[in-house]
Amino acid sequence: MSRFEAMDGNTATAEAMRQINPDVVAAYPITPQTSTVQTFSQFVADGEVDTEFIRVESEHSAMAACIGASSAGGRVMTATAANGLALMWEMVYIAASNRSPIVMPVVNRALSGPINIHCDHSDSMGARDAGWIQLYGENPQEAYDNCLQAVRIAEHEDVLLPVMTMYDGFITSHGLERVQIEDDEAVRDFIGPFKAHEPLLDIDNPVTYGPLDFYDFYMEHKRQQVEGMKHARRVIPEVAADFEKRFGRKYGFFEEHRLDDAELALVVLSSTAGTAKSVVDDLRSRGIKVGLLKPRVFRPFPAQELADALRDKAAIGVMDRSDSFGALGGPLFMELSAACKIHDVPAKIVDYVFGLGGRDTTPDQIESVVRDLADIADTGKIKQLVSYLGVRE
Amino acid sequence: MVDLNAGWRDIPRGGKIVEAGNAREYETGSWRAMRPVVDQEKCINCLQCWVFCPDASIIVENEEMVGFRYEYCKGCGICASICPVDAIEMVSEAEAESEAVGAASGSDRRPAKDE
Amino acid sequence: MATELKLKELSKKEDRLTPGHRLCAGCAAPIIVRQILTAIDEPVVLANATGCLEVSTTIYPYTAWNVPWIHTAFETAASTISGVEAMYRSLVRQGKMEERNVKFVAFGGDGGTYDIGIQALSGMMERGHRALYVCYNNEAYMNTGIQRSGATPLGAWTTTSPVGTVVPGKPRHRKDLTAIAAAHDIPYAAQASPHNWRDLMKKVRKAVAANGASFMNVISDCNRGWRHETDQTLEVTRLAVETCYWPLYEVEDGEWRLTYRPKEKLPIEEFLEPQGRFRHLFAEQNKHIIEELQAEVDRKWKQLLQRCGEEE
Amino acid sequence: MAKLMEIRWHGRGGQGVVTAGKMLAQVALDSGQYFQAFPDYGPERAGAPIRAFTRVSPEPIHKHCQIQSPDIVLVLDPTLLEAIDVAEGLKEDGMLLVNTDLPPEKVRKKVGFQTGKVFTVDATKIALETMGREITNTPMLGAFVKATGLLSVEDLVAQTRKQFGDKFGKAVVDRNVEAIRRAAQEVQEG
Repeated sequence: MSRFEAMDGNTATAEAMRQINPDVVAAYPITPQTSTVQTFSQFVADGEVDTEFIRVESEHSAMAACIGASSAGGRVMTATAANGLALMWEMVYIAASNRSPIVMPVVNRALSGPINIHCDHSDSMGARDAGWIQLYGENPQEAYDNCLQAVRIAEHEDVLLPVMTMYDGFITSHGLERVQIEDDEAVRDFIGPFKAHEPLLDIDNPVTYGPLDFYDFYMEHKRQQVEGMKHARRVIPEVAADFEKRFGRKYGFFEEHRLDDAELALVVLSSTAGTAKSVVDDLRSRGIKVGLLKPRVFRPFPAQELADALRDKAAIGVMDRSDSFGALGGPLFMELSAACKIHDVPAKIVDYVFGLGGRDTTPDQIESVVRDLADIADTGKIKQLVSYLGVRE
Repeated sequence: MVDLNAGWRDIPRGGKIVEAGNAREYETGSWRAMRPVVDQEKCINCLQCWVFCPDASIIVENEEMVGFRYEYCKGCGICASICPVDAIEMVSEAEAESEAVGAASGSDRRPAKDE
Repeated sequence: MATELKLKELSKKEDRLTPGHRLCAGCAAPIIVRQILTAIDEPVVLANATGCLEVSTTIYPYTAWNVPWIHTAFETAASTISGVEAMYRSLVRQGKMEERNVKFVAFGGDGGTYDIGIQALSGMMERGHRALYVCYNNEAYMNTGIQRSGATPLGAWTTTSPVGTVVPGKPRHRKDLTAIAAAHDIPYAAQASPHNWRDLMKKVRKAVAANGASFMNVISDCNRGWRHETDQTLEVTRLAVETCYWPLYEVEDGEWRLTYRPKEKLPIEEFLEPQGRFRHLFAEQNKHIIEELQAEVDRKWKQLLQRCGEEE
Repeated sequence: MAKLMEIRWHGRGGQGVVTAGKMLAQVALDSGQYFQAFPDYGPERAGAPIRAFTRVSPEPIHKHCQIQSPDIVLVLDPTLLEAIDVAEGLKEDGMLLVNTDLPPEKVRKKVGFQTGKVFTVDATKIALETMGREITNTPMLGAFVKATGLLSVEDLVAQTRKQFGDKFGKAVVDRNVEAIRRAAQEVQEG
């Protein structure tokens, strides 16, 4: 039987890790991920998992050890945030190109500097081209659910790519909410056993991992990674459907909230999407036809599906919790704009960079975005393509 | 055999090489300017050349040094320099080729030693 | 029964590093690797740092390795083998894999070991993974064209410590990584040289039998970077040992032991003279550097003798 | 409870502010409510004034922004009344509950909060007399549930037994329960 618990995102993630019971975890504590590692350490100390837990001396070594362990032939997890993700950067790419199905919760935190421990998405958004599948979650429940599904997605025979599951630092990682925790057996049944592919520890069939790969084969290997991502587009909904069948919670590439008949659309990731829902409800009660689209899967980017969901909107306001300095706007905005252009969505699109370094984003601010959208829909004119919400002038 | 024109669908994912030791298909003997030649009469089968060869190119059979793997030998000359009885000599490839001295080439298995 | 450390016996074993690798003619690295892998009778799984050995043995789609082998990055041989070894322990403990007394060995050059990989190595040793880390130490970044490293000795020419009109080669002494490893209180640390293969193989056997992490620092002549003929590889390393520039010793459970003592300690010039990287030191104005090198060798040798409880 | 209630806690690092928020969340969970409990993380260490937030609602809560205008403010440490504006943003018809030996009217005057309800309880004294230590979070929770009527004192008692039962001996749990009951009795409205 599933049970309801008061849990923060980190505890729910540690609970997912306990149930997944990886063969090896290699992790280094970093704010705001720390309590995940601490809680999991206690599970190890109490013999509640079979995991060999490598308390590495850095995130770089964490990911290197994860790649070694995954190649060796077992289920592997780690977790990190911000500067930790940055330190392991080199290995993040290698994990993907090595086709190591590692699952890594990333607690979104601003990447320095100046140093800051609070939430924004600059860490994981920077890693969007590393070859990892990326899932974003709104609250502790989604952090837990995404973590479980990530294992199935990563290890799928046709995918074999690492998955990072994001949730917002402090807001979700340390915010206690009601979380439905599934039964251990049911979770293990959902995940299934790990299947190794040409494992390094197969002594009788020696395999060479990570050779020097020059211009004569490198592109073929990259093309294979692309194929893995293509398969992920099929596998992610399949896994979500099975998850829903077993546990009753529905997941897709994205979540829509009163979007169907909306004329104005907000697009925003993670915890702020929750705040936006309450704003949408409030504005709907005042007769404003606004809806919300909350992306869950950022890699692979579901361009066609997103375009279809936004096709008939008059104006779209993207909210980016990270910037891409010198680019057209934030990463979500750029990718969504491209998707809309390529798939002939006529709507006007604008971007709002918000919440950097944990800056709180209030319902009033989101409401102001909707007012801008209404103005764009009325006039057909965009006054400001990229705006910075709540920044002092 | 390695297919150097394999497409992306035909090779293992992740850059793995699943044919262990297939570098044997890649012959480094062409790098050589000088080749080692062994004087069978002098050789005492101490196998120093075997343990010090960087290219695993000393052929040992039944505890005896029986020649060189010229397909791989890069001609570094270590075997000649460490041989305690000066049984190995380095000769230029050009010379070896032109003389085509089959008996002295050492590439064939040498005849059983007189006891 | 372990294979006797006799060449006739050892020569019957299959090559774990096959010919067809593309290391330079006369390179010491494959000699060291062959000796190490021949010494070990048990199954092995290897990790390799980026460097000459890695690059030249696994040029896709070819591999010269007849045993499981993994490379991830430059500074990650120790952390990668940590992960592999941990997975093995995990799977064996859970009954998912048969215990086969597998030995885990990581190879790194001095770049990947003394410098960029020292943190990962320190972590591996502190955590006590059952793995042997071998530094094949050619005293500079040879893979990328002879740049100085933390293992490059005083006065040596490299492309980033060139001999100029003002600065005559590397201005600082190398660091003592074997002692740094031993200071981690691991069960086994040693220095070895491939010219003394029996000593090296004995050490390998002790290292892989150790209950915890072990470390071996093996001097690895590079004729390209050290500037000498390709057939002088073992002679130069022999001189490194005979001059006490590279003493052969081991630290077993905290006990320091000299495993070879030269009958007559040769002057450092004997080691320097055959190598082009030290040629400038023999110019009149640089002779003081040779004296400094000698003084440092003497100081370290004296220190080592004391640690080993040997008389001077 | 009919709607979303937003609560702000004031205390000093080390006084159990975050634990109190979590306990309240747990009580809400057990009574079938939705909730959020989150601290306001800064670099502050023990002794510094800190804040924590709790939302409680019969419906799922989506909002994840900070609480700007709370319905209820709880002050665990009387000395904070001098240090910060505890009534900042408090809704006009909101409620202020302060751990102090002052009567409610004096607190009302001191913080300049005229419109809503003010409650006081000498949680420090209760804590010292029942538990022998100045741990004010459990008595404050007792006063809170009594003053608001949002949850029942007995639910809180049951939760305290459940949460503390594993970690501490029966004697410690009993003393905490006594602190809760006394605070529920002694809380004053004015």
